[in-house]
Amino acid sequence: MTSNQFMFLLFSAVIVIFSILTVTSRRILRAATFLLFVLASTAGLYFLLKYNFLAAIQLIVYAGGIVVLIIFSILLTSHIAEKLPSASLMKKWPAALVALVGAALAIVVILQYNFPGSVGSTELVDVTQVGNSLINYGKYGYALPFEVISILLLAAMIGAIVLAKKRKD
Amino acid sequence: MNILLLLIIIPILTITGILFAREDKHVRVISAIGMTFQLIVSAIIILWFLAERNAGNTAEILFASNYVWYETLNIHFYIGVDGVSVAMIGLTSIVIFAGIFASWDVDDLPREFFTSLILLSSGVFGFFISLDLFTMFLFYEIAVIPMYLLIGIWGSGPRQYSAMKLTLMLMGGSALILVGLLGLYFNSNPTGGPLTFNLIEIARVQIPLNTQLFFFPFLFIGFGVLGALFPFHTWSPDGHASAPTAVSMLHAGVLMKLGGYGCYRVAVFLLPQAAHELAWIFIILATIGVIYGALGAIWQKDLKYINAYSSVSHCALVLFAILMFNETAMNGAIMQMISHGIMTALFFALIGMIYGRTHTRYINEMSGLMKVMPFLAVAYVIAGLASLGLPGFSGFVAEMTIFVGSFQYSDTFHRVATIIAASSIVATAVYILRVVGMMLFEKIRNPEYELITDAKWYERLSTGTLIFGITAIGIAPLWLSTMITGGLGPIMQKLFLAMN
Amino acid sequence: MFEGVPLSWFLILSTIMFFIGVYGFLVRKNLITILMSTELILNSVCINFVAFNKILYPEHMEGMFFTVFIIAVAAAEASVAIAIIINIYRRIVNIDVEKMNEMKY
Amino acid sequence: MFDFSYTIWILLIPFFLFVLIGFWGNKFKPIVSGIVGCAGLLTSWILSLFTAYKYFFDVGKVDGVYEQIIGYHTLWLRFTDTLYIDLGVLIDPISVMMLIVVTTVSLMAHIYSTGYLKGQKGFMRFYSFLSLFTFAMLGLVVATNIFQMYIFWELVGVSSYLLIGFYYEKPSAVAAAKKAFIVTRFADLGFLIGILLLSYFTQTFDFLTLTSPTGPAIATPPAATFLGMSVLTWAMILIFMGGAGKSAMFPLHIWLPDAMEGPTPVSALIHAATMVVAGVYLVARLFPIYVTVPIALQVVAWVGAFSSLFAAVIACTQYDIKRVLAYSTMSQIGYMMCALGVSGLGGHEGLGYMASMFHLFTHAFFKALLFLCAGAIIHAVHSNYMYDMGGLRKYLPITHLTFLAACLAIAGIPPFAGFFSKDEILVAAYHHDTALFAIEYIVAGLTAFYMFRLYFGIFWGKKQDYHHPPHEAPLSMTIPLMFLALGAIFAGFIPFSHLVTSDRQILELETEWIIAIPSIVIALVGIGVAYVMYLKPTEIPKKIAHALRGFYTAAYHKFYIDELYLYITHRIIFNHISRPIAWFDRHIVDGSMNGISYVTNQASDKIKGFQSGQLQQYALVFVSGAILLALVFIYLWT
Repeated sequence: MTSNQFMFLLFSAVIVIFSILTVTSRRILRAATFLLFVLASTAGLYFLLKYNFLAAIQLIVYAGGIVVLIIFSILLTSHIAEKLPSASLMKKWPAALVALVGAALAIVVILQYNFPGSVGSTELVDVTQVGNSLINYGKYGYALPFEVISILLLAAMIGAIVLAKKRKD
Repeated sequence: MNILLLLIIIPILTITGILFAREDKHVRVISAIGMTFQLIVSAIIILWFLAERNAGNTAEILFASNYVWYETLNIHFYIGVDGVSVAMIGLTSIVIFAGIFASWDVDDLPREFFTSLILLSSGVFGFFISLDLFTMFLFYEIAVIPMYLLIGIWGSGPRQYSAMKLTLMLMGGSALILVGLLGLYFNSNPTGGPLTFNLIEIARVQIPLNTQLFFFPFLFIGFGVLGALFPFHTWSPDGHASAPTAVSMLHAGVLMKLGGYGCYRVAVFLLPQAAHELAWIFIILATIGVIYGALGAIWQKDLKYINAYSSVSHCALVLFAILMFNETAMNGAIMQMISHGIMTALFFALIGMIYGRTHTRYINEMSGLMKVMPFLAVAYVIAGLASLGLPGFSGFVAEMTIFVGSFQYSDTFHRVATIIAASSIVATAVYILRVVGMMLFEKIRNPEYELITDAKWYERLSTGTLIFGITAIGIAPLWLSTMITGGLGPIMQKLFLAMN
Repeated sequence: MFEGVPLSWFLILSTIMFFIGVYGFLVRKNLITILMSTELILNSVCINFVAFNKILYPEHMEGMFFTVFIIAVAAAEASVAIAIIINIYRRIVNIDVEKMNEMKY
Repeated sequence: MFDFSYTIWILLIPFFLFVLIGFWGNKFKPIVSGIVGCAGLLTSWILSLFTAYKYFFDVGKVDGVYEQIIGYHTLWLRFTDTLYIDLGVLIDPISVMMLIVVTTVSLMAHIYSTGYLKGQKGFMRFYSFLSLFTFAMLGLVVATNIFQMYIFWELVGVSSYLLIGFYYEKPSAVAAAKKAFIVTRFADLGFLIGILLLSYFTQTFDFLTLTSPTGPAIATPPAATFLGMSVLTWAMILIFMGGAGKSAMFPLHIWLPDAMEGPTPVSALIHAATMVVAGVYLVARLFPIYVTVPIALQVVAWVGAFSSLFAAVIACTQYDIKRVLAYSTMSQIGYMMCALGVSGLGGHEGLGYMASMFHLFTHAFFKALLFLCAGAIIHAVHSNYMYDMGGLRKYLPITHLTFLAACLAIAGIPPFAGFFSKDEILVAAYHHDTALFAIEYIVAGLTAFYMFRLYFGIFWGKKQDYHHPPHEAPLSMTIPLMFLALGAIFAGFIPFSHLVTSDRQILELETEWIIAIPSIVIALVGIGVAYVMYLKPTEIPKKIAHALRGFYTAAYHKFYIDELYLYITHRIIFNHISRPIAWFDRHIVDGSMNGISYVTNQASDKIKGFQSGQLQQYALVFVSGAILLALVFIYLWT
């Protein structure tokens, strides 16, 4: 077992375990914390794959931004000590069944398919390259999506403000 | 311009006139004027038709016009009449004319009422003059839909229920019809080439027997629902009981005839072999309907129910006669449609007028009305006598033609069916005389009835027209019979080929 | 092979994560936890993109950029979603998804 | 050839009277409609007499045979090429005879009614109905084809209905009218089916073709059989059923006694002289065919004989004088039927036919007379019941004498009309079947008994204390009585066997005293018994009634036939057929339709549960759907 394999399995185990905990924990703040671990481990996977920039974004935006946002909203809407009522079995069982069947199906398909091996370098991706691509409008340039996503973010921001604003009435 | 188009244009103009009427009071006058014109035009058509025939014009269809309507699917607006449809046009215009006057005192939303009523009648006229299956179906639907509004809004009793039931059952029937029509359409040209809805052209095509056997029940039952084929008749008692007077008249008088006419013109005419193969099933059903309706009527207490069951019985006789596949019985079927149409319209008109005075439709609550409203009572007796098939009225002519025609088979099945159907004349006498005896005769028990007044002028006009219709046919039936027989040629030819 | 980790491992991991997210989405009652499940699902997709990119087409960067955009979208989505949740909470003092059935027949 | 086409006016005059009085009678004084009616009928009567004279004594006979002449005809309705209905006038001995009978009695009834119904409301309605009836009856007798006969058959039925129900405020009258119509309607169903059968096999409605010896019915009878009898036999029996219904033969007689609820002139005209003999006329009309089917003829004979006995027995026990007369009518018609049943065709074999027609003719006079007398009596004492009467001979001298003449006529005492005709019937029966003869012989005695029971009970018997003394009827009523009395006395001298016979040739007859004397004797015995029992109030009737308790009660209750019918109609047909059908229709047929809608409703209710508004449920369905699709596409869709 190579170190890569070991690290992968370690991160995978963390991801799977905490994912499960995230969706089953009855204390909502804990669930958010577990989610944080999951996201952090995902960032670890990105590091493993040598996408350092991506991993950083993952940590900053996801773990730093979104999870904090979630925690804020939890604090706004619930009591910390409050335990969530557990879902009824009538809901759990079909959902679990669907999830299991779906997962099994996907895994079987994946295992049956013979993926080609690694073909290229395992080089670290350069941030300069990333930056250039983002503002490049030629081939392999992502200027347009970048702008689109910027507008989306702006719109979301405005939307969120409008929505969350207290009504005057 | 084709004179038949007037039959559709006049109702449309009348409706336009109603919409622009300044006051509600004008509405009925406009309707009356429009429908009077309609009656006149119908009379002209009939006379012109007879004149053409006398002049030796033997074309299958007279006054035919053909307009392309939707070219892609080869849908035409193809109109024309033969002896049968011209008779039906006469029936419709008489009934709608009387219906307008019978609803003279509708005060509740008269504009909408008369609009729907006339729209309905235009659908019926369109149905009878159409020779293209698609337009026929279109007009059929136009005739059925306003019924829902008319019963649901202006009806009485459990009107929403009845209206819904009636509409849904008839819609179910039209769904079957649509399937059948599409079946005909897609088999209308077995050699390839453009498909057609044209009734006359389809009639020339030899449709394979299996296809015929498949689509015949759709068409026959589909139209049969409207023609009160047992056991699909139950919309009729409730529908008639809840409907306002003119609607009952038009519905029992004309709309139910659409069913019989459809069975005759579409199902049997276009699918003769299947009709011949499957006739026995429907003969049994129709025979049951005849005797069942008559016996069912004996027990009823509500005037409208009695007449609804009576209609079931009489309309079943129409289907019964159509299924006999010989000229005499067919002739009788058409005459029975006309006779029953006028007669039952008269019945419902009178029931409406009586109800308007006594505020009850239960015969055991009424008595002695002959004394206070002799005109209406005598008219009711006349309608009753016509209904039980008294000579001198149209019912006798029609029934006897049917019985003589259906007895021209040598096998026991047809004979027994005929004898059973004929025995309904006794049951009919029982329920008619029971009503007449209970309602009109004896002494007045309810003192309030002493104050009842006899018919107003418009009621007299309405009933008078209808009585004139039944007696005119009853006393001199030969012209009508000849006219209808003239139209039966093609179908008899097809049936003859199918049966041999 | 990416230095001993086959592509299918990544895919299996993301599949598991995805369906855990689905399970959470279907089962949880609290709107915020449902939002968290959604984040799980998005995340699993990101892993796929990245893995495909790195292992099959290392010289390209589509997968990576997709992931970046997904993260951005997720951020936008989360903010809007949380705004909505807070709004709902203000209105009905509850964010139980089962109580919200305005779309019922 | 003499043109008989004017004979159509004999029918049309009453028809126009009906329309005229029916529509415009209101505009005039009531009596005007009476006068117009009488005048119109008088015209018809004169035309009939003229026709009879012309036919019998001038142009009718060719080579010793009376011809059958179609005086007028027009096509009314065509069914098939061979089956069509003509409306027309057939002139032959029996139809001419019936023309005389109908117009005479109708005229008498018209005149009589001007007095009888004076001042009653509905006077002009009565006259319009009476004209309608006369029209229908005339149309029936002159029918050229069996369907025309059926048409007018129905029309006389309805005019009978209208006239029985003339006093429509009286529940019993309404019920009686309804009963009469429905019972005869039921019989007419048989008639109709008979017509259908007959016409199918012979392909003609025409009387002349049907009864011609070379016609399809006689020369080439259909070979088909049903239940062991030829279809022709069935057809003729069914047609006879129609006749039996109209003529009140057992077991379809129940309407006739109740029909006496109508005004008395109506009873005289319709329910004694004309309409009720239509059945006899029908059989006579089709007689050549009946002769070829002996079974049917046998049925006719026995039904007639039994009815005559049955009715005579009941008549002896009734107290309502009109009902006694009604049963007497039934009994006499039974006589006529029986006579037809024992007859053959042609020569001396045809004696029964001739006797039947003869009796029909004479009976019309004396029975109409009896009814009109009864009307005069009821008019005077305001009661229908014998026990309210007695000793009336002083108050009503004319009625008394005319009634006596009629009683003697019906009892068969020579030289009154009834003797001749009844004697012929007995002779015919004697030569054909002794059993039938015996029955008819007994009936002759019973007839004399019950008629004189009536006579003595009304005009002699105990004195009554009348509230106000009865007075003789006005002249308008007594003139018809006297005229008919003349008929009752002298009609027997008409040489009937020279005029109306089965083969339309002259039949030479002599009175057979071997049979005539015993029949006179038994009539005298009957009168004698009645004299002893009823001339003065005695205890004898009670004793006899007591001695024959069970039988007497049964006869008094008309042998419970009415109750049987009521049971069948109300209990079985109404309660056990009609009501279940109504129930079945509401609950099963309609229920299944409602059931379909219920199922649809429920199904949609269940389906709408999917639209729960629960986001997670939607998601679950969506995900499972996606997985399912994936499964399908990966594994099943290869």
